[in-house]
Amino acid sequence: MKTTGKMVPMLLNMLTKKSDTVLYPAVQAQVPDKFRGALKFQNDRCVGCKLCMRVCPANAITIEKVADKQFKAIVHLDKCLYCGQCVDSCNKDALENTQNFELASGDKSSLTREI
Amino acid sequence: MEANFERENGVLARLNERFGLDIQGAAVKHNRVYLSIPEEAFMEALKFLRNELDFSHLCAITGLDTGENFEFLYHIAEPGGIVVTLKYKTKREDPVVIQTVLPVYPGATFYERELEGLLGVTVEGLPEGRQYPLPDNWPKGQYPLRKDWKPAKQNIDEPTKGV
Amino acid sequence: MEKDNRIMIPLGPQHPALEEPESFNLLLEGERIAAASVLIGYNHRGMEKAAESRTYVQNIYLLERICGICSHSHSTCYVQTVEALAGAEVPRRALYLRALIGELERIHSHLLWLGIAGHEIGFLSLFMYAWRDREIVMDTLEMLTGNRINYGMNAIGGVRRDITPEQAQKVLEAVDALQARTEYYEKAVLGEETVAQRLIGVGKLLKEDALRLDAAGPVLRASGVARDIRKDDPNGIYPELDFNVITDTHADVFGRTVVRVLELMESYKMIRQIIQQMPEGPIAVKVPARIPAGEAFMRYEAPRGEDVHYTRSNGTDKPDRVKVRAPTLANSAAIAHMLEGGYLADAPIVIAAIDPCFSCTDRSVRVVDARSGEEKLFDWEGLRKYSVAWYAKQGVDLSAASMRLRGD
Amino acid sequence: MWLALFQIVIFPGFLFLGALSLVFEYVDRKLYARMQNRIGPPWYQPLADIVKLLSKETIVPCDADSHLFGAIPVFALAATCAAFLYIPIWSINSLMPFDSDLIVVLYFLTIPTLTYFLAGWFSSSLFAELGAIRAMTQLFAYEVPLYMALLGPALLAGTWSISGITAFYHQNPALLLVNIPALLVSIVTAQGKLERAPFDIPDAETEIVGGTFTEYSGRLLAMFKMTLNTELVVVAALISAIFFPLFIGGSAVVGFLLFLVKLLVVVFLLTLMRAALARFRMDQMVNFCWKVLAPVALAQILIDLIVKGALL
Repeated sequence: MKTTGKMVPMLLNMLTKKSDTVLYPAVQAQVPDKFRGALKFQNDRCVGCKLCMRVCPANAITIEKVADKQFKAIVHLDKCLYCGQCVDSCNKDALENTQNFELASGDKSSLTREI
Repeated sequence: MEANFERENGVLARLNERFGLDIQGAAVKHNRVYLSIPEEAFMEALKFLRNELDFSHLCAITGLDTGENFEFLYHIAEPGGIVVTLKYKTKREDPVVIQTVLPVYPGATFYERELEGLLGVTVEGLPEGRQYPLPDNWPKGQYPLRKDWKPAKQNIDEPTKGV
Repeated sequence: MEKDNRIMIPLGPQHPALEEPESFNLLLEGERIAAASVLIGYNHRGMEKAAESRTYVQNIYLLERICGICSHSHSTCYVQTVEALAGAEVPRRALYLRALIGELERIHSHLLWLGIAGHEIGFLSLFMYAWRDREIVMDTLEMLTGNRINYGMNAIGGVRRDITPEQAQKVLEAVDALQARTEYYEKAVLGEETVAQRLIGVGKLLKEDALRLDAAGPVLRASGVARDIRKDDPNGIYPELDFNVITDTHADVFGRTVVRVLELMESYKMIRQIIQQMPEGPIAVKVPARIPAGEAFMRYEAPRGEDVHYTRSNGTDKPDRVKVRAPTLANSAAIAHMLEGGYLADAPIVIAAIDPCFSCTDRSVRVVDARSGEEKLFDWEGLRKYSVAWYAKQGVDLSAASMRLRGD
Repeated sequence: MWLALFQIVIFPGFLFLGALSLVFEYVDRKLYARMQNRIGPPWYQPLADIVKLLSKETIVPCDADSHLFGAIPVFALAATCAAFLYIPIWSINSLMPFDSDLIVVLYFLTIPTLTYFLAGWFSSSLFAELGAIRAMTQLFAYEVPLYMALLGPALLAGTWSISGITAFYHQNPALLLVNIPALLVSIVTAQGKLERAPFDIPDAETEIVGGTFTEYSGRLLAMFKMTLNTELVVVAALISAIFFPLFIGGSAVVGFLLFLVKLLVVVFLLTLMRAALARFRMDQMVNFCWKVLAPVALAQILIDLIVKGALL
């Protein structure tokens, strides 16, 4: 049976309920533990195999040798897809995803970072 | 579990019976038949599958460049789940002209327009229309899906110039 | 007035109603649409070409980004072709997980559509409620996969993440909450008179036409054709699940809404079965980077309809050709048919009802002289005169006012 | 002279009405948001919106007549402000009552809709013109039922003065019950007058973008926004003056608070309607107004005449 105003009881009921939205960014947004956010690099674990560079679908990560058995990782956050394939591929667990997702920047050059 | 693909082979057998095609080269998988046939026989075989074996749904048309040939694959399905991929090759020499399948499958307009746009073949019988899917200002004679076409190197760190 | 009564109005490629640029040329006869043509291709990103220069693994993430809503559909369909080529035996637990994400994605997509439909017909409360509830399923997907949209769940030979019993429990809780909400929509939205008035009889697509034009997904099923890849040509574990293919005989926008709402219910049912029946075991097998030469064609029932991937390999670690046909393309041919004979005012909801991604009304008005086919620009004065004449036919006489106001 | 100026500019004229309209815009938006399970805007949002618009550049389309384009919003705002002067606030009498002011108020309230039409028509933009034509068509649909719905109570009271109607029902509150159908019709048509969902056809953004106001920007748009807000308050005040003239005549403070409560009730009903219904199509709207609302309003007039006959 079709009538007009079927949603009225729900609309009135909602007036008594707490709202479902939050005042982001005043209220911090929560992400789950295994969220795929910005990459974190532990240079003491890296052996410089560069597998992460090869699997990256977006050429977003570069591993550079700084000294003997010393490597640094440069990530282009503007290219990164946050797929986490580099994290999965790394045999030494030198890379991991963090819960950091607030990465917007007004300056494009600041998105290329050494991590 | 090794299935004998009765239904799939049945389709091939019917095609063989009707057109005397060489079905030795056909690949048969679960619910899938991949069959390469000569260009001359293609349209009749397609009509036969459409009208007599109830392959009423055209899933897609794939066009590909094998270097010396263009190959066209018509993926057609019947309600029971079997998908026949009917393929034929034509010599890759400009201009390549193929026949439209619109009389058989009226929903094929965009699939054929895509062949025209990306592979640079001429589909005879396709009504006039805007090219798809490349933009209107795309340079003439550039067909991205040809193997000898290479995208221009572009540094994505530099902002592209506005029109 | 009678002799030159047909004008061509382009709708798009930019329009506030939809998200992606598409353009529709509508040939109007009075307020009725006499003919419509669909102009698409504004979003071509060259992915099929790009896929040829990437490895099979990289392509998962590339092809996942074909669509922001059916990301899992595209990646699943693609990895199925690659697994068929490699002859990989995917573990059953992985197949269950794929189906779980696939059904959650369907819920996400259908709720999103329900909200958009509410927006198109000016029913913002429905929009807000549906999108609020969509957050539940997106949070669930985020918890399971680590991302809200591009889940990155598929790997060649399995899936990348396992599910813990606590997570499974949370999924069931989310499904219970969503089911209660969906039951409410079934009652309150489909039973709302003002909604029904805007949807019933709009965008008719009869069964024969739907089949003839190769429509797909909910559009086809709303025309009374029980066709669903999950039943007809199933992959993975769909044969082991007990579900119904929802059809409707309205064959209009209302029917498409009914199909989507009821499909939500089926998806809840399937998710419960998946969680209950999920076997223990590994979630992936290793597949070598080089895939043997061959070809594979796979179909997948994406939320918007049949998604098709064809992969040809040449024995290297990169595919020779990846062909993708997304469901919206299959339905594009049907849009023109659905618009024809309808009212201009209903065009946005008809287009939205196939669940495409499209955008807004153009500023310029191109006019095609129906007899000569010659295109000319229709100036404002002409359009104004046309609209006055049209409204005069509706019983509102504006011509005198317009003359006076314009001083002519 | 100075008193009149004070009344027009400050209280209850432009400034007071402006402030009140911002308050009720906030109430409307907050209620709408809460009904949709959202937080909604903070209390200063309507003011912030106006201030923002005032600080923006005003762009006049090349093809538009710049004088007329700029003058139209002023007319719209002036007309609604003028209408408010004749509506009683805390006492039985309005500030400037005279015979037949109900007719004058209704005409003042028609002016904004006409200005929307003119604004769209002179914007020389497709969307604006479509919006203008839709606004005009809609005007023809809701105006007659609205007038008839207000005519009934006036007939029963035997006066065309709002103050007179208020006074009459203040003495005979039981007779208010007779006017319930007219109340419903006037609330529905008021929604059409205010161009709010489900009658927001002239500015349905999914169909015709910004509708009538597509080409308006900056302070001219701010004026239109204020017109819409003040119109909400004026229409709600008119409805409460005619249909709920209860408990008035006490002290000014109590009367004023009661006035606010009555406005809240009307605005609440309007908001609820906005949240609960899908937008009508133009033909559905016209059909609904002429085939449902107009007969109900006509029946109300008959009922009022019969009741009046019985009372005599």
